[in-house]
Amino acid sequence: MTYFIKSYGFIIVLLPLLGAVVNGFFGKRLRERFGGTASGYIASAMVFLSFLLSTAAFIVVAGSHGAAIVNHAYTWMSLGTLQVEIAFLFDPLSAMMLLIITGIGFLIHVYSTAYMHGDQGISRYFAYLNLFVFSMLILVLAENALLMFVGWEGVGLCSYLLIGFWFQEKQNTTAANKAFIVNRVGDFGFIAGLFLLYWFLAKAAGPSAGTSILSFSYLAEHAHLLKDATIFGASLATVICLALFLGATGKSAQIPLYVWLPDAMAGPTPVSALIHAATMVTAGVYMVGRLNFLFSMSHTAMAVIAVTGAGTALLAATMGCLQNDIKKVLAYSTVSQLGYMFLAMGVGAWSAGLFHVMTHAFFKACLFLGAGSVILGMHHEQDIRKMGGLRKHMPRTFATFALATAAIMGMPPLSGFFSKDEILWQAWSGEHGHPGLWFAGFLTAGITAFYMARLLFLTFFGETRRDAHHNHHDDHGEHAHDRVISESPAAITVPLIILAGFSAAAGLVGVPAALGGSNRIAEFLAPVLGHHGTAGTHDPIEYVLMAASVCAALAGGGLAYLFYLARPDIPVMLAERLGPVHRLVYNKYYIDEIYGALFVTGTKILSRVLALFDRHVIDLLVNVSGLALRTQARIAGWFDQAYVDGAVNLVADSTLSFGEQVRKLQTGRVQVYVLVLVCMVALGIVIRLMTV
Amino acid sequence: MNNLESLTYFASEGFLSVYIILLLAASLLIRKEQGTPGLYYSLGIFGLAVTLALEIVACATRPGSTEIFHGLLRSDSLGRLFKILCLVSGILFLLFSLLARETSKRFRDSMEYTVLALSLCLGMMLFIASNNILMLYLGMELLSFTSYLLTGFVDRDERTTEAAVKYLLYGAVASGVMIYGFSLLYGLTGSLDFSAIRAYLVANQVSGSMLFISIAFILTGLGFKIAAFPFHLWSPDVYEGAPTAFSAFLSVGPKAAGFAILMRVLYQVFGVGAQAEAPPAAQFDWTFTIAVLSALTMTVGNLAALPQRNIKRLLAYSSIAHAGYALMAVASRSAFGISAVFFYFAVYLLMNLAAFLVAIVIANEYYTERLDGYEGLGWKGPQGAFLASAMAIALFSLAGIPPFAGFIGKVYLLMAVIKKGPGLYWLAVVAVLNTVISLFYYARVVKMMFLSKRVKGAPLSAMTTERYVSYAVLGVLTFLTLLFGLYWTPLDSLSKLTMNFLN
Amino acid sequence: MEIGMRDIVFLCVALLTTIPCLIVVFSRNVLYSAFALFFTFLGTSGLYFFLDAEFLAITQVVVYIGGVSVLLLFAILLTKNVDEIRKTNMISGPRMALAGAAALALLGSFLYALKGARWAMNGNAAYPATTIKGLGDLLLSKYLLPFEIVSILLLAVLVGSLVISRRSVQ
Amino acid sequence: MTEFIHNHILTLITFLPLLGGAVVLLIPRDRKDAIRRTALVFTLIPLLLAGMLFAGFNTSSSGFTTEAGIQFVEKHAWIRDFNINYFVGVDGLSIPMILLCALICPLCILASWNIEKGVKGYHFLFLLLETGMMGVFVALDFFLFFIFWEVMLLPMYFLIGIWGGPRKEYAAIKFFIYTLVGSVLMLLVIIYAYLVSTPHTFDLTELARNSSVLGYRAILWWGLFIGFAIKVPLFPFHTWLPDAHVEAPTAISVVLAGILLKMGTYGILRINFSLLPDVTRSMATVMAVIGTINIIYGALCAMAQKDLKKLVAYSSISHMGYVMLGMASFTDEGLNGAVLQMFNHGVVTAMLFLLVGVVYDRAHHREIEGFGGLASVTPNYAFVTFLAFFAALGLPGLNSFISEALVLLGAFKTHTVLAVIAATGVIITAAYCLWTLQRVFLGAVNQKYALLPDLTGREIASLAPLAVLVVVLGVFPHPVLNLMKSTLGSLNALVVAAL
Amino acid sequence: MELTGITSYIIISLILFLAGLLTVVSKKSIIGIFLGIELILNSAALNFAAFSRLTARNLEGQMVSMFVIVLAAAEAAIALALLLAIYKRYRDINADNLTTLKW
Repeated sequence: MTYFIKSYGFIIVLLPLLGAVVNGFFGKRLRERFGGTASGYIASAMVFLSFLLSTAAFIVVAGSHGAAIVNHAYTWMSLGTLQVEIAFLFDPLSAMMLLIITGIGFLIHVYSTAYMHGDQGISRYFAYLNLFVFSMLILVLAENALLMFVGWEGVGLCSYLLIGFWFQEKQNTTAANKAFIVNRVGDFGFIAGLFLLYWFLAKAAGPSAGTSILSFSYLAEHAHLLKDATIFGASLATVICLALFLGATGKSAQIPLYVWLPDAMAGPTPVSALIHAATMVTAGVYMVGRLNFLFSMSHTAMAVIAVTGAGTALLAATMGCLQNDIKKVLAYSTVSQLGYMFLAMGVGAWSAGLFHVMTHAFFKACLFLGAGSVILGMHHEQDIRKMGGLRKHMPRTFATFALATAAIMGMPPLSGFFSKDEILWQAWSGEHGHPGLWFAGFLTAGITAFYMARLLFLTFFGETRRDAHHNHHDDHGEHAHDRVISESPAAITVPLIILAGFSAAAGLVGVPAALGGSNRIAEFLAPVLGHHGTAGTHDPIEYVLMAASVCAALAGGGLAYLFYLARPDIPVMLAERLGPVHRLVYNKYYIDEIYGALFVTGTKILSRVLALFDRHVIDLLVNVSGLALRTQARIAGWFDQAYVDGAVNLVADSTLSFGEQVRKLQTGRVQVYVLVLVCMVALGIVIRLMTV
Repeated sequence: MNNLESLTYFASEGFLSVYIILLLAASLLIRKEQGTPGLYYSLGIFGLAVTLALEIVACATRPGSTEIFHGLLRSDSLGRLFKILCLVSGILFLLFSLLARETSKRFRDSMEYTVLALSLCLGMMLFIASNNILMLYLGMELLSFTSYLLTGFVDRDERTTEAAVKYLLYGAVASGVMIYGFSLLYGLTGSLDFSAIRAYLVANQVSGSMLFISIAFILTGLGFKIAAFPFHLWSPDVYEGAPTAFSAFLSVGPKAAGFAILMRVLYQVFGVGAQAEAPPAAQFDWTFTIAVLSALTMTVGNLAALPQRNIKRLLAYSSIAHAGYALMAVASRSAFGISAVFFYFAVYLLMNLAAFLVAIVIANEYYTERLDGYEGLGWKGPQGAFLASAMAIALFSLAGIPPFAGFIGKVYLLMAVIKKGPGLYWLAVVAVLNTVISLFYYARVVKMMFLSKRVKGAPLSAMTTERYVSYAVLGVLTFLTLLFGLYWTPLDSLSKLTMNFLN
Repeated sequence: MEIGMRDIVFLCVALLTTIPCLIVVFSRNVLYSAFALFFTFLGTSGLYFFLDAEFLAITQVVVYIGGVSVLLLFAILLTKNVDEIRKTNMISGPRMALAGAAALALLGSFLYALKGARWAMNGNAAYPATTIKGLGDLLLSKYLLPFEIVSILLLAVLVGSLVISRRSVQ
Repeated sequence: MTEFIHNHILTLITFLPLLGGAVVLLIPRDRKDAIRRTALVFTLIPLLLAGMLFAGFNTSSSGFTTEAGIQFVEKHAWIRDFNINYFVGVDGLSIPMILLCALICPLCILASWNIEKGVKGYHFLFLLLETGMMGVFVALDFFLFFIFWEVMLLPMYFLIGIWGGPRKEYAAIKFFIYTLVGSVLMLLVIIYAYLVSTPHTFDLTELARNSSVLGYRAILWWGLFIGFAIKVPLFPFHTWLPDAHVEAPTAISVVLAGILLKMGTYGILRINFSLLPDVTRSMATVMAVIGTINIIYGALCAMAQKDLKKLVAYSSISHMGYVMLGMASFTDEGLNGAVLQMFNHGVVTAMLFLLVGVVYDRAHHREIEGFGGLASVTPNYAFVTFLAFFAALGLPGLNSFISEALVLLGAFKTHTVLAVIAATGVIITAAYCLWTLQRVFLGAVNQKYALLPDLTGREIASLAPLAVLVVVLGVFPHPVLNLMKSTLGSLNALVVAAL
Repeated sequence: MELTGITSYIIISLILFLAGLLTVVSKKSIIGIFLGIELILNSAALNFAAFSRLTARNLEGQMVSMFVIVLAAAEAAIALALLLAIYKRYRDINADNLTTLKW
């Protein structure tokens, strides 16, 4: 089995690519011959096959106690000191991520067959989805940083294509552009950090020709050389880590580059589920995890990551409270949860962060798919203020949604509780931890509970606020029957149920020692992430913190119940009282607008100024001189008009006007000619006599 | 060497003089009207051809250089090669006159025209070979007088007579100043023969302001002949006024003769030339003067040509500019400079006469010398395309764009200048910038022919015999311009001959 | 140095040459300047006599005075009716000033150069008493070629001038 | 026969198009298709020969100035007296350019299938242009190099001037003057080098071997550099490019951007680097700064353009900035990245201009705002344009990413700050590419072009090879990289060792 | 320096030469210009004669003077012919209206 993975591991990656190519190029023909669902089945089959192979790989890796298996495909570039291989690394970390991607990916593919049923571009949709899975697999399985970067930008491309899938509307494409460009800003940081690291190692470690410096194994061994290197005065390790972290913030939507994720909701809901909840956004966390030996070299960088994570979590949570679009709420909740993960990374709790990645992938995917099912049921209505009382009409969606909400709120038996508490505990006790960080996390837990509960109550409880004469949106799908709200078909609810199940059970994998569990996930990831945390010591404070976080969750939920079910008038009253604060939070602190003004329009103005500068200043010679010459032409009246516009530049143009003067010398009178002769000869003789 | 022996060296000029006399006598027998059209032209061409043949034979059989007619003339390789150049341009001149409408075969005074042309060629040959002040003056006056007459010969419109008068007045003053300069030189050195003058200058270390004044006056005369700045003001008016065939000839024949004699005077009489033995005091360093003249000539020529609207005036200014370029090689005072000048004039003959021939054909067809006569020529049928591309090749070659011969000529000149050493680098840069300026007006003509949208004027009329001949000549000239652009060794070996005239 | 009879005569002849020459330049009327030219030529031939160049003097008288100046007079009379002659034919303004300045510059520099000039003096050469015989021998021995060539030149000029003037007289 | 082809391959590649031009002249004016087909054949044969050259090229031969480094050498005396030889050869630096040129020219013939005015003249000039371009890349004799450099100028002037857009005369003369100023400076340097070298020689390899004999080194260097910088075009001398591109017909702007721009950087590498390595070394920062300005300035200007062709023109200026930066880094990665970028940019820009030509032939205008929603009207066209634009913005997996990554990698070592600034260029490029794609292809369908025909067979034929190259070279750049590695390695060593 | 020495001859010929130049430049009518030309040639001939007698003491100078005079005559002939042609065309011989050919 290990031999199979070692020599044919790349098949896992190639299968989704095959699906993408088939759907992309032959989609139209497929749809005509076999009907709309064909491309969906092909895509889901491909992902399912690679899911099976992933489980096989997972078993092999688990069996061999975390020994990494590397599958070499071919040498991509070998040049001077640069040696880059196309190779795939199977180790505990990547195996786990593999499972998440292919598993949840497959479920979402099945979900999409129903959700996107009837859309003309369905084959294009599945092609992009498969291409996304392909790029994500490359990112996760890459053996060296440059190949990871290929996957990194590949997922950026697919998110651009999928966000802008319904490209007829302009705002979708603007959102897609925004996503890609903000990611590009992050990628700029990633590349800069990578190249700085490369040259330092190329100089310091002096590798023999042909060794692949950027491969993770090489980096792991030689990271210690960074100890006291400096660049422009600052410590090199910090600069590199911060640059790489900039890349991570771009991809995983942290401050300051998170603005694209809320707008990314313009894409179809399964896309949001897969890309903007489960997999792509966690790429940043995966990268930090993968290069943990590098980040641990620079404490300042770790502190920055922790603070950013905590800050993002808190900020996003507050923004999530007042959102009225069901997907926007979940988007901000994702940003907030990602903040948690980076908080974990910041304090050095690598496995806790990645554990939260896994659990978050399950319940967030479940929430998004649930939201999708709600949107489908409500005939593409996304505003939660127009929903309500759906628990009667859509029982299965309600049940799974409620379970996932509980999980995210951190209710004890569910996965959310275990992974969030592990992070909060490490934030408090870890060697890089700090009570302030814990408090931010604790506060966020409360707010998360509040807005998730608000969402649950507004959507599913109370009476249906959909007023009878609500005019329809123009329907996307063909089920245009009247406004009866019916439960979604099996293809939608079954993945929901499976995901809900996982989001409930996933916690068991990482039960902390404090609660008698053996934290098997930490052991499993240890070979890659190393051991940390106070294993085994039953520090009483851990229990206190656990209790505190559960109370915060319950308080948040109760408050939401009070506000939105028991006394709906309170939020209205509060809104007037704290008018400006309410408006500030509602408009997301106007950060989008600030970015828009500062960067987008700023660059456009700068470019227009530069283009004018180029057209006129550099080419000034033409226009000014053209003008000068035209006036002269009008005066002279016989100059070739066509050529005047053709004057090339001032130098050429001054020669033209100087040509005029020389020509004027030719007055036509022969006496003047002789006079010129005499004068010049006299001048020559006089000068000569003077000089000699 | 006394007169009789030197006759053997004097074969070509001798034959030409006798031929002129015979031609005059023959014309008395044939009455004007019933002579076949173009008879005299063809007789003239035949005469020049025989002279050319004799000259080539002399060139082959008698390499070395000897003084003949008691030192009045000097028969050496430089002289012979430039004579060949002038004779070729003379033949082409008569041929062009036959082809041009204003002096075509029904031209009543074609006999006198031919006689003047032949005596002009004789004048050039003597002018080039002269080794004595008197002989030089005589050759120049024969050359100039016949030019004045030929300029005013065609009674087309007031411009010809005006041009002739201007040419006469300016020429007379210039040659007057020159002969005055020579009189001073005679005073300073006491003899008329260049070799004797040279010996006296070397022996007595003659130098000082009087010598400079005499050289300045002499240069005025020679400068007038090659239309260098500041003696160039006559040439645009004369080129525009004179019959096109003659202005074509003027820009090549007499100018090449002027350069030959300028080099002979500067190198042999005043220059250090190849013999390094002459102590510097005997001559004064005229390199800088000639370099400044060259720079001014080419710049003035190019700048004034920019706004031109008449093709003949444009080519006049361009020929002034090209005189400036050639002067550059003279300023380099090296043997290679001499061969560079010969090479340049050989190439210049080809491209310039090609351009003038096209001007003649267009003048015949559309009766205009203005540039808008060339509007859209490239698109007027196969004839138009051939004419336009021939003109384009000639013009781009004049501009010095590879792969045409003009570029190789310019490379020779630049090589001569740069080989001289850092002193003249500035001149090379000026020349190169002038090339860019010159591209402006050459490209404008090409723009008119090809790029302009409007196709003005009727398409070219049916082919006549003259048209066939002119196309054939044009074809040969353009082909040579292209050939020598790519493979110019034959021309190079010829120009190498000129170098051994010094020793 | 004593003022001999010969010097006085020389002075008169010199004045006879220079004064009319200045009249030619500065006279208002082209006819007056033509006559002044006539006297200048006369003065020059006188100078030739002083230089023992009798043949030259005679040629000067015959060719210049007899031929050229008479020709010029004809030209003036032919091409101008009487009243126009009186009109001034002197230009004024900047062109004249410039010409004057250039002439003065040339004069100054020439005189300066003249001071330092050393002419080629081969004093001992025997200068023949009568120059005509010498000139004749020289003409037919060394300068035979120019003699022949000038004949062709004159012939060509003759032919050319005749054609042009015949056409313009019709 | 194969023996003959083998040792005359370069002469054949260079002069076959000229032969084709002669044949085209013989075909009567009205048989347009016959002319086009002959032109196509006479450009395809050099492509075939280039393939053979590629196969037969021995990639391990290094030594930039030594005889060993140069392959397929043909050296015959041309003008014995001046020691001018017809000396052609190919090495790692010139072979990618030859391949690029041989590939793009047939595509251009395909793209100019609907030229109706003066077809014979057009194809003759085009084939002459191809000979000129090929000659520049194969010539190793300075004089021969200059002759080909200028031969390429004349047809270009006529092609822009006669078949161009509304302000064609202005653009044509501006192109001619700019390039002539540059090449005229180069002529002075050539003659100086010839005269000062003993024995007088124009042979580039010999001049490089004993280049210490050259005096006035800085002046020579700047003379050559300005000449080539005008061609690249580098910042202050670039104003002719937008005009030339906007006015030139599609096929000509493809050739102009695809190949002619590369001659500038090729010249700098071939002559500046080898003849005056020490001056080049000391000018490293200057070149890097100019390169960075080119990148940022070109990208920003591109963003503000309203005309599609001008946008692509400015993007070419930006991409050529990468080449300059790579060359100035004097690292193996940087230099190889630069030459690879020259090749990749040639492919990508050719594709972009062909695509602009496709839309221009249909809509007869090029304003970006004038289109909208073409993706749903012409899906194939949209797919290919997306591929081209994403290659232009350096998406990994496509060819430009590799060269830009290598260039930035190299630049990070020697000019770290400039490299960081240049790297921000990647963001601006992404911005204007996506913004353009959005305005032209996405959004609501512009009713004026609701029934625009999709790509025709001929257009696909001209685009397909480029598209394949873009993807293949992105995934597997080995074949091209391998070609130039050893030659550029020795060139880099030569320059680094010079100071 | 005695009066009839070479210097006085040179000065006289210089005066003639400069007068000739001035006449050429300053006269309105074409004939005035011819007068100037004749003066210049005359001064050159005088110069040659003076040098041949007083300094070079050989007859060659006089030979040149003779030829100069002959050529001056020829020149006058051409001048007259062209003058008549001008007169026929312009009806007057004012030098300033010879400006159709300019720039």
